[in-house]
Amino acid sequence: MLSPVNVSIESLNLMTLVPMLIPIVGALLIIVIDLFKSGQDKSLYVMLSLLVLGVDFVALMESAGIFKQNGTVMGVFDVMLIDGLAILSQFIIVGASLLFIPLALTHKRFHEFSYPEFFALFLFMIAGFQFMVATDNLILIFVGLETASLALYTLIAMHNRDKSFEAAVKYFTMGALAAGFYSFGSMVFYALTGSVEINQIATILSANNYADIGFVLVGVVFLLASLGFKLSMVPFHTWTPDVYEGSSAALAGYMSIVPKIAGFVVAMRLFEFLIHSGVVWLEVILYMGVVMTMTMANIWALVQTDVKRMLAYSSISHAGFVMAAILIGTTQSNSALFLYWILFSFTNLGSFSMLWISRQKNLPAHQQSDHSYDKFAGMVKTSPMAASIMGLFMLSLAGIPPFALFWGKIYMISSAVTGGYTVLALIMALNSAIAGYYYLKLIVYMFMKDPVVQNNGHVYVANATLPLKTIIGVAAMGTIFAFLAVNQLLELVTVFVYNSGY
Amino acid sequence: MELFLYTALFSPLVGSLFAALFGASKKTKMAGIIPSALLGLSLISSFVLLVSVLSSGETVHVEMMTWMATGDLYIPFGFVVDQVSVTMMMVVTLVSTVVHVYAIGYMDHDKGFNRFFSYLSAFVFSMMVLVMSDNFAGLFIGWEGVGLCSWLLIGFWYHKESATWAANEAFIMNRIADLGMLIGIFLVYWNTGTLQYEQAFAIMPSLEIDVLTWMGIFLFIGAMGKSAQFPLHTWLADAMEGPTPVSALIHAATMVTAGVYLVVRANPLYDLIPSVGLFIASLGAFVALFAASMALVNRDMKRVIAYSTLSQLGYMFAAAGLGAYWVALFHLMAHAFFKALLFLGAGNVMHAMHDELDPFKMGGLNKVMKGTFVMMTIASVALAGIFPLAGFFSKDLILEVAFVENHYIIYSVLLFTAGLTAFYSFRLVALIFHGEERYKLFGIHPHEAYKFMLVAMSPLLLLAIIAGSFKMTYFEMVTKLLPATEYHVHSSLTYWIMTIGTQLFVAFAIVYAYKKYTSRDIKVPDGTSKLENCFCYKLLINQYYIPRFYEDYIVKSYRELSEIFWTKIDQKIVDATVDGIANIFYQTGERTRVMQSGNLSTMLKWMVAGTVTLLSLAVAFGLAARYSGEIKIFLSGLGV
Amino acid sequence: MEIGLNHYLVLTTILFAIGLVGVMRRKNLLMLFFATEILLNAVNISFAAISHYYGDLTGQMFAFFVIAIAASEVAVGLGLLIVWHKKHNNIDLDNMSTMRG
Amino acid sequence: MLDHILSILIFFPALAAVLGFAVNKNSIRSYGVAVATIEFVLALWLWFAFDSSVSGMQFMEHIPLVKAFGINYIVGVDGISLFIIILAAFFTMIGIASLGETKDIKNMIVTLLFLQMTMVGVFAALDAIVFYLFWELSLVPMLYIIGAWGGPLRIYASVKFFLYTFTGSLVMLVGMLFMAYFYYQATGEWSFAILDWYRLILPETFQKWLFVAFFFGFAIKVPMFPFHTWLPYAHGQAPTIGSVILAAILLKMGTYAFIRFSLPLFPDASVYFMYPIAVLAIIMIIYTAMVAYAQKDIKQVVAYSSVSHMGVIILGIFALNVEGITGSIFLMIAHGVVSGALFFLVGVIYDRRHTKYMSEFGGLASVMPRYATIFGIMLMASVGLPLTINFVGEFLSLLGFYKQSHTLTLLAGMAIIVGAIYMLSAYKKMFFGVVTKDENRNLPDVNKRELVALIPLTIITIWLGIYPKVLLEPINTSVEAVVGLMHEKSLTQEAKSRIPNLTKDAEVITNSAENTVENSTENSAEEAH
Repeated sequence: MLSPVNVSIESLNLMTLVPMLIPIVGALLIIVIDLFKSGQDKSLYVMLSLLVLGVDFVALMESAGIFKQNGTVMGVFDVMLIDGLAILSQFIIVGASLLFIPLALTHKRFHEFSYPEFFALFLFMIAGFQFMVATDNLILIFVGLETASLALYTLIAMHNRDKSFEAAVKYFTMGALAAGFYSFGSMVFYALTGSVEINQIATILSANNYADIGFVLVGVVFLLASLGFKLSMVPFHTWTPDVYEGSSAALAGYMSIVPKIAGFVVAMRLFEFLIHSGVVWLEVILYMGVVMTMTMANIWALVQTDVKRMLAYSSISHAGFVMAAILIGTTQSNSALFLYWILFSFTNLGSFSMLWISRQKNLPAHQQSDHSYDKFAGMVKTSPMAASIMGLFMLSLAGIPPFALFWGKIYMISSAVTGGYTVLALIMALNSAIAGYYYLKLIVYMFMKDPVVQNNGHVYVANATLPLKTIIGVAAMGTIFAFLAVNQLLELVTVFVYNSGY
Repeated sequence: MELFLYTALFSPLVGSLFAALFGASKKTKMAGIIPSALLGLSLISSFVLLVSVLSSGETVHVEMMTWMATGDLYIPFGFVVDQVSVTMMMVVTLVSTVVHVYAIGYMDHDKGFNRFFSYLSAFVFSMMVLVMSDNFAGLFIGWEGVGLCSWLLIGFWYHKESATWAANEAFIMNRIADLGMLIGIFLVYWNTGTLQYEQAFAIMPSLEIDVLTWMGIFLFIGAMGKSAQFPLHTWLADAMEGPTPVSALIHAATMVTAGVYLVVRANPLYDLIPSVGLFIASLGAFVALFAASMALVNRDMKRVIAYSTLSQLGYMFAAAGLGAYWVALFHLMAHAFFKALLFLGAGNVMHAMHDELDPFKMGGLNKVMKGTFVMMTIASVALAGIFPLAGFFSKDLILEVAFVENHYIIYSVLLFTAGLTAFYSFRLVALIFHGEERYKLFGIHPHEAYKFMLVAMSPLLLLAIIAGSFKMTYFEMVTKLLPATEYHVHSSLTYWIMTIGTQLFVAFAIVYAYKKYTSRDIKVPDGTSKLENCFCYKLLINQYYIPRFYEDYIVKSYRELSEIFWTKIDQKIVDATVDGIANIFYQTGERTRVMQSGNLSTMLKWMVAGTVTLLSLAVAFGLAARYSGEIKIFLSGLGV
Repeated sequence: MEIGLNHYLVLTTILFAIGLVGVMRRKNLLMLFFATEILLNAVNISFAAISHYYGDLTGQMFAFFVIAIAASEVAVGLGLLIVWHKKHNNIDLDNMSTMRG
Repeated sequence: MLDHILSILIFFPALAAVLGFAVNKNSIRSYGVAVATIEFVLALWLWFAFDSSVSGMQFMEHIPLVKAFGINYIVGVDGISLFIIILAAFFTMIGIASLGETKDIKNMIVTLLFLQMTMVGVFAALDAIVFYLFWELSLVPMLYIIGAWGGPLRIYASVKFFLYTFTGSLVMLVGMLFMAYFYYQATGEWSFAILDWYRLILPETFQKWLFVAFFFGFAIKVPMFPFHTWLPYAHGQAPTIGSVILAAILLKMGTYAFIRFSLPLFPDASVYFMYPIAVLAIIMIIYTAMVAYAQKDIKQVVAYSSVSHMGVIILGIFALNVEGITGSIFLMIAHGVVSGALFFLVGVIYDRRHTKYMSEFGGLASVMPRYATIFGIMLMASVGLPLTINFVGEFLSLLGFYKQSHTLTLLAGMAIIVGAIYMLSAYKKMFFGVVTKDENRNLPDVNKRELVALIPLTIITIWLGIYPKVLLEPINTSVEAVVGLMHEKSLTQEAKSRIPNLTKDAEVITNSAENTVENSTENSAEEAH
């Protein structure tokens, strides 16, 4: 006989679910609306999504307040874990989504936005990411991850171009493989400890003093492979450029930020305790992985001829850079991770948005790809403002002060220095120099070359509408005036990270 | 007195600036007259100062303003008029006034008339700074200033390749020496803590002899450049590319003697280091002979005189090196007069001969150029050191010094050189003014120079004749500052034998030169005669092949080395390394981008391969964990 | 012979390896999907076995979730496959390399 | 207003640049000149208000920027930075005023004004991160100037310039972060303020490592051999104004930073690395001078000559005594004026003939006498003739270093020889001889617009050569503070002996000076008898 379920509602702490439930409800709402009256304009869905996300944001602020008062909150059979990391990363996820959604209001009509499903899936995806970061249960992580990923594959495919399908299939197949790795890794840990909760795993493993280190490592390998895929660590990165190229620029920008922060949080939860327990192997592997990812991605980015692909590789490199934080594993480095990613999301979303507004409906004859460097040649002559903003984002990505990413960069390198990783700090710094080249290349094209084909500059803002311009404006402002906000951000992030015990 | 000092110092500058105002405009007589007048003013002021110094024995010392002051270093623009500097001032202002006036005529037809006077007056100013400064840094200002003006004036006819080449050569050679000078100055500063003559010299006796030796050597290197001592002598002969008044003023009377002045000025230092002094004297004697030998055969009138200058500078250094500073200074003064005269005379001849310089193409000019003939002859007599002209007093004194100081080798070298001097001087006079009128072959119609030019030269003529009579007054004056060593040959018999012997020797040389070069057989040499093909002649006419050696081995190798540095090292190694590093990254990218083949199968394989690699590493580690001790050490070595 | 946990685990490993090889070797998209299903189901066997071994339901729960996710994966995957097939009339992986570098 | 004069100096041009976008194309030149003149007047006012007897920082401002990480906006000037700031303002002014016909003139002027902000910022910054911020930011306008208005290889040149310096400064950034970390360890607080760092005494090994890290950033900027190869390209391709500012101001950032950071922060390491750096400096001096001699392009000659002169500056800095450092700072200004002027002059001829090959010219002295005269004056200044501005600096630098090493100074002194060689031969090729090319026969002489730049520079060249005291005095005061600090902070015996102890030394010198005066009076008295 099953014993009666005897759980009080209070102890479930359903509040912890609210931030995830809001987008789900929103998604369902959109579907329902479509059910009643289809063929609505995309602006309706955009605004609805914005509203939902806004509410979500407020809910997050609520839980942030609770966290500040009571510290970490567990809920729903201790499956949900609302700690500083969860809250911070959800802020980033929701915030970036808020910036992304208006990008659907393009001047040109694009296939995907005419479907309400797009927005519903989008909201589901957000919920998935939120689940992923707000738990330390391997099952829920898996579920969140897959929810988000499956939605994302579909979103990519909805762009309805040959390349988008190819991208979606590639992403999907590799994602499925990664899912296999993930489940296998979880299985190993489950077999070793009999638990799927990360903190319990940690407790049990350290209780028996890592007796089965060989098996632990096997589990780590598989989890590393799957997270490496998500975070596009070399050599699991191969999907990234293709997928970014295949999806719309806006979505690519989104992908470079949101899934990764979710991945980082999971990685942080998983690897932190392992590194701190002195699993030297993991440290070595992560070290190698970080260096490889940073460097190789940079090197590949050097030789790209398409801006979007270049930005894809650059995102990989940035991810590698940030992975260093997990390797270093101090409070400062983990804070640096969040600081970096917040600043990065402004800049990177901005730069992808710049590509997005220059997106033509069809590829002109002289262009190899949507955003080849040639397209931007001599841009300053015809649309100086757009060129300046794009240049600004590039400078920020390159880490030129005082633009946004510089602050993240120094804090991150400083954390490496503080953590005793001198060589790593140097490698990180020098990688910025390599990266400088390809960011500069775009600036060179925009500011110093003559146009390959004469145009009146309209091509660079073909897709622009007020909302898009607003988003870019926000991103640009965030990039330029980051130095005013860095202090507050840093203090906030440090408090949240520190109080979650990382 | 300060007023006179400033007038003496700055009126040349004013003159120079005045002429410079017209630098780019058409020739105007004013640009010549005003600077000359201002120089006259300077001359008068100097004379007033001289009289004052002579009569009262008091020196004038002013500090105009601070130049550089930092740390412990303090360098003012300070000027001093003492016995030594006032002598130099007189020489400089006098000769330059003469040359200025002369040049008004000489440069009459030149387009760069205004510019010329600007440079010339600027030179006088620099020279005045050089001699009047009360510290080493101020001396260096003048030192470099005269170098600059010399560069400008040698290269005055800048459209001539040879002139600009010579100008650059002079400047660069001087710079080499200036480095020595600079180092000398540094040594003085760091060891004495000051650059003021007075204070520095006061401290020097307490310094170690090594330091002083180095100081002396480096300062003398500076002097070697300015005074064109071997091996930095080649520029002087080439400097004759400049207009003749320039040669007279700069490359005979004043600038080249700056080196002597420096040694004289630094006498407290050189007194402490007799070994360096001996070296200076030996070098001086060597150069005297060396230069005289080259003058023997040269076929360029001005170059002959230039070598003679060089030779005489050797005499001066010989004297100074032996500690007879006042003698050196005296010879400097006397030499300035007759050598300037000689040059100006040569200038007249050049004008008459339409810039022909080869004395073999002249001859018999005494008929058309009486005045010049007389002047040049007297100047040559003075140069040869015949009693009672200026040269006799000063040069014989140097011989005596060498004799008395028991440096018989130096003495005999100098004596022999005296003969050579007489020979080549009169070879020149004979070839130019006597014998057949060979110039007619070349269709030249010589004419005497302007009257006023001759008049302008006359003070020099006068001084060349009578300067010797000032010897005692001069001695009284300068020995207040310089060591008052009197040089007397102990037995008067020896003295008379020496003096008369020298006179006879010199006279014989003169007669021989006259005999040889006034004969009617003298033809314009065409390179076929036996003499011209003998080794000695070739050696001498090619200046011991030294210029060629410099050209072939130093200039050329410098140029080639520069070329190699640029094309090979800078571009092929240094820059290529930088670009290479960048390229390595780029090429790695190009090579490895094929990894991203775009084929899904490959991508999946990469993923699996990555996992398998990690897995095998994990297994390896799991195995190694049992032997963890050693491995941890290894890893910590990696900085992990 | 008693069939113990280790046997299940070995079976899982073998199946997983088969899946991996399939993932690497198959050029047919459909077959590729099958291979990924093998991967997931291999793990499911283990989960069930371990769950039984520990007497703990979590593993089985995990297995259920994996099954559910596998199902939705297939749904999405097949959808993509059909669209691709419609457009290109084949489902060969080697045709799928317009993006590279 | 004086309290914020530095911030005004920094941000006024930037603000003006932003507003400049709205100015009509035809009036932008006047706008630029007006703005730059105001800036220059402000800079002069700063000088006027500057108290040269104070050795510390003046006009300091302090605004927290990232409090949690110890980054503050701190600015201030002392004698070391004051004149470079004025020079920056001055060059921007005459640069804009003498700007020739330029395409996209509006962008050019706006860029120049931005550049000015960064230049002033670098020299005024007293917080390492703020310093770094302006340091890096200054690359961007320069990149644009070279890349957009440069010669045929402009893109290669500009990217090389940017990346090379960027790489070096990133290494430096790591060094700065280390420095801040050490400060954190010592005090428990993060701080990037340079004046805070001055108080930190580091163990010698740390000093060495940090010195090397900073060295990369600075050495590439200077540029020191063997990191100099970006410079000829940058100069060769840059438009006149770009070269002028690059040579006059931007290169000085490196040498300035040596004095601001390396010396006072790492006195022992400075002593330790003195000889290697001096050797590099000597290679710079001689080797690049020889390379300059081999050039066919007059601009490259001037570019390499820049490197050669920077060698002397480096040498002066590592003399580690007041004379040398003061000299090197003075030489920074001198080199700025002279090489800036030389680049202007090269620009003049380039505007007329659109070639920079010396073989294309010859005999210009008769065609363009005024041009030849000014060029000659600058040439002589560059060669280091006394009574020109360069001599003072070179003399003091070499004099200073002589204290440390005789032989090396002797080698370094070759600067005055090799410098004369390439400069004179270049001058000869261009100005002397007969006019051979018909195109050169009717070249117009320098015009009014060009004289606007050249005459003030000529005046400064001679004025400061004769009366350097106005600059030397404030510089000296601040340098004495730096040297005093270094001596105090140094740990090793070697360093203590290499870096003079000012308080003690001063006594000795005064004593001996008195002695000498006495001696000399005695001597003269004796002679009188």
